[in-house]
Amino acid sequence: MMNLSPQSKDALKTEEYWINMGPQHPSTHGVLRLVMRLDGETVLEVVPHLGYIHRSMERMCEWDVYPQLVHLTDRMDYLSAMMTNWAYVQVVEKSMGLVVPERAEYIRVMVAELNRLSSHAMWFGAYCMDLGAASAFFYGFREREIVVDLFETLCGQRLTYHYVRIGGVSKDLTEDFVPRVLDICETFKRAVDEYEALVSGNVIFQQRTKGIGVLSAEKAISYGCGGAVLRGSGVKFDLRKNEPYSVYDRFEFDVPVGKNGDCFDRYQVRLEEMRQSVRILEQAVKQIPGGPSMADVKAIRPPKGEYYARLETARGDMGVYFVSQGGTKPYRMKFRSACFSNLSCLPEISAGWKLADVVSILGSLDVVIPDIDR
Amino acid sequence: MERQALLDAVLALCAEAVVDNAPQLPEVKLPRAKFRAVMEHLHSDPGLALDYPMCMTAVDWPEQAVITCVYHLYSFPHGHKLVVKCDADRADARMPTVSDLWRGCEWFEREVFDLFGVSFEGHPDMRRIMLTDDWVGFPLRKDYRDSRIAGKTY
Amino acid sequence: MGLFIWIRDIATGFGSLLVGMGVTIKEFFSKDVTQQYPDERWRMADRFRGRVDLPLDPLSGAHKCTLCMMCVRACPNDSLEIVQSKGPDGKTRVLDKYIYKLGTCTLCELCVEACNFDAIRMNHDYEMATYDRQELTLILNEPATRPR
Amino acid sequence: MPASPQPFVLSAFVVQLLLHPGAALSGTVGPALKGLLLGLGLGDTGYNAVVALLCFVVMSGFVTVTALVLTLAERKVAAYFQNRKGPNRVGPWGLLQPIADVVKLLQKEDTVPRAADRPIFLLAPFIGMIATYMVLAVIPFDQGLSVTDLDLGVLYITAVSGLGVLSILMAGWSSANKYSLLGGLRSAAQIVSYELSPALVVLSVVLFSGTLSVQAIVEKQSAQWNLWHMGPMGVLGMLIYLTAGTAEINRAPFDLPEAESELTAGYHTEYSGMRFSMFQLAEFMNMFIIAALTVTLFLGGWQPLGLLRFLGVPGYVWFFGKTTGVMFVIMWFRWTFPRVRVDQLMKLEWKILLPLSFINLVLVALWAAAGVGK
Repeated sequence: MMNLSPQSKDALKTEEYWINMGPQHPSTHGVLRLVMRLDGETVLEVVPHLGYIHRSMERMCEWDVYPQLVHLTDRMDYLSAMMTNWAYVQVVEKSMGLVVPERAEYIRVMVAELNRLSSHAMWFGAYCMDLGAASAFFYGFREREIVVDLFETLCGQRLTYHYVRIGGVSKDLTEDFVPRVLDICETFKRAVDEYEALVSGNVIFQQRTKGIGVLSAEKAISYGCGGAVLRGSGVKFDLRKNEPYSVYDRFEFDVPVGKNGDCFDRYQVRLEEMRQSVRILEQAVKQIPGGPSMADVKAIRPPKGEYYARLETARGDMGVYFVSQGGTKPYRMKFRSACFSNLSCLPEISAGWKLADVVSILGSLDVVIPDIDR
Repeated sequence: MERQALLDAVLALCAEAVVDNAPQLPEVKLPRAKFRAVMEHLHSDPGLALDYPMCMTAVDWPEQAVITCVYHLYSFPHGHKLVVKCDADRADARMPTVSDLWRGCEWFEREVFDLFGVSFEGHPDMRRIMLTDDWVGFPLRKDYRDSRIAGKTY
Repeated sequence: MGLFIWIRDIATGFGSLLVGMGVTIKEFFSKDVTQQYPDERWRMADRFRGRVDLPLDPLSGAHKCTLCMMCVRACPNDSLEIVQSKGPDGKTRVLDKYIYKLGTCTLCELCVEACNFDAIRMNHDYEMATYDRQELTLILNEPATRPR
Repeated sequence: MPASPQPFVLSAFVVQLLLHPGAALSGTVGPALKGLLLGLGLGDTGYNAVVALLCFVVMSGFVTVTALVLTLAERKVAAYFQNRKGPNRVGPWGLLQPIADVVKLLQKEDTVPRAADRPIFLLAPFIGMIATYMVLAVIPFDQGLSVTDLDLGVLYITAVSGLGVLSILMAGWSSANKYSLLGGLRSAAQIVSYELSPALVVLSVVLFSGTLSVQAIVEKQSAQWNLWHMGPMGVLGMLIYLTAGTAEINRAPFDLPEAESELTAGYHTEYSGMRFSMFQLAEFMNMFIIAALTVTLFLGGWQPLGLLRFLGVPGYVWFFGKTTGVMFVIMWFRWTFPRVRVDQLMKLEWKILLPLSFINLVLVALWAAAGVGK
């Protein structure tokens, strides 16, 4: 695999070489394989190789009826499964013109925001771990744990929730849900402050993230990035604000944006998003109406046609496109996952940086490999 | 831009475009000969400025013997969406690439190549993206059969 | 001027490190959150989805399955299989084997929701790892074959 | 002719050994042993050889025990920083965990990659251990208690402690693994750079104390520790020494040669079993050495603190107590900070630490010239 560079004719001969990062590597968060061409420590080229856990979910969707597909979406972005559930469910509901009870919409918003909190808390930990700060990893997980515990009492699973269903949510809230949510809000307010104190100001962290992996706004748009990656580049775009779905138009919250599009901005945007999620949760707890949590769904047969809907998951813009022939099974189902597009900009923004920066950049993109491979 | 104005703008670019009055999003179907030129306009025309590749995929229609490539585009400056479709011949599936216009389409097109076998001409790196390089067949084509698939085969 | 910036940067950098160390030392003396799993076990939530179970009625000692096959149809992964035969009277159907393939089950609970007779439920069993794949195929109506 | 057996009260000897081990060994045991050996007709050479052997055995035991205790301590400290419990399964509070670790490591297969440069690969772990042992020879644990007291002790330490890099470089090069190679190269650059500022700081202490002997440096601190005796320069010097020392022993935040999230395990990626544990052993002992040297140079070595001398606590208790404190701080660094990048590491040394230590040296020289140290 050794390639001789053009400069090798010179007296000072340096040799470029290829190195494999992954599929088993501590910082690729799963089974992503990056093949890198290096000159010493400097990365000249990054070639991501995907598909190590490709399960062909889109084909699997063609075999099953609509309600049976929700649980597949759990297994895509498993760190924000509530939102991937919802993204799928939303497009099916739209196609049938199904009206979801208001209480269900509020429950969905709450679990989505809780899931965003847990996902970002875990991302924070993993990112700090990538940069070598091991303790922060445990702090992130500690906070995530209480959210996951809440989900367990709510829907019975800690990761693959299968909670948001076509027509509503599978189970109504438990009695202790609201007090526990308020408790989580308080915990996260404290926790985010702690994260900021521990990491944000730290000179080493700033040096490792500021100015690293700069993704310009035009590039971010052209690559189809979404979520914190897009907002970190200074594009003020959040589907919850710009194309409010569900009841998001009833909440007050800000859309944090970065300036430079570097790793630090993406980090900052995510931390700020956690604060905003807490705000949304606190409003939702006050506003939540009573009533049923599930619409009366008879047969799920979306009329013939093609449908597309997007939703803001913790990782960005998730779209679901499907073609219906009018039957009980989709003719074609496409999941446009946020991580896939977010990762596609990695070769561009990591070339020219050091090996350690690739780890930092990859971490700041917050990719979940099953979401990429599907 | 309003739905009708958007569709009219596309029709002005390409008279052969078939406008589908789909219920959800404004949708046009372009002939393959004009596809690339129209897409360039859609991307760079400041009035349209469809600069965000929301989604790009393909749908296999064995009866019509075509694979329809579907592009969902979004415009950040204007906030409008447009669905562009273009048929590729199923037997000899080729499409002009748009990966130089929307960089995100580079990977989308690789995925379509990988799973549908549509080859995008002018693409900088036309390799399989998900499956192994020596995979035989294109799994998302309707006639794909694989004995290794566990579970339902009906 | 440059010297001043140099010194200021060093001082602020050093200060920021101290702030971080303050956070960790606080955590050093705060209570740990470990749950020592095999020793300390938590009470599973009521809604916890463990594996599928075919409970027997404590009074009659019989299960409630009516062989309506709703659960088999609801399962996305073909994890359930019901083997039935004609009863002694030649008319009623009798459940021979309620086969449950835990290996392909995603614990989605669709079968339990589909059941109109509360015959199956998700139990609270979470230690489901086995040494052999064969052990993941359970026959739910024969208690002897259940693991542990 | 053996020395005449003097009336020898065992208990008095034990008390003296416990309170003043240095004096006991050089005053009683040494002459007795010498007399015995000369009586056996071994001569001075024989005596020296036997003493060297004894010292080696004692130090081997010391190294083993210290390293075992340190592995446990590190894991416990890490656990407490991360809100965990740490090892607590083997023995009470996990005290026997290191033994279990050793047993496990002994059982492991000692793998050598086929492409490895075999002799160098096998030798590398031992070089690191040898360097560690060599530095330990001059560390004064108590008054008169060190393996040897060289007149040029400080110079010797500076010279020998750089040997450790050889082991890392050999391991990195011979493993035939690009990650290992990168780790080795990083380490070479790092350790060579970070020899400078500690040397300058040590020089300032030498300048202040007027001696190159490590024992004498400690003796000079009987009234006041260098930390405040040297004024602000003492504090600055110690900070520089601790930082650079942490970098020299490849510990986080400067653990680039084995940066887990970048290089999996860096230079010891390919090692397993006991050879791997040799590296770990050397790493932990190096941490002990840096802490011990910091204590020796700035915190008065085995000298008690001010008026507490009247408590009659033996010197080695003071020494180990202080060393433990410094080691805790080093661990504290590790579990708080993210890892620096390789070029930032160089920047830190050449642009910050080196100029600072030069300034420090000049100031100390002025301070000493003003007659403060006298």
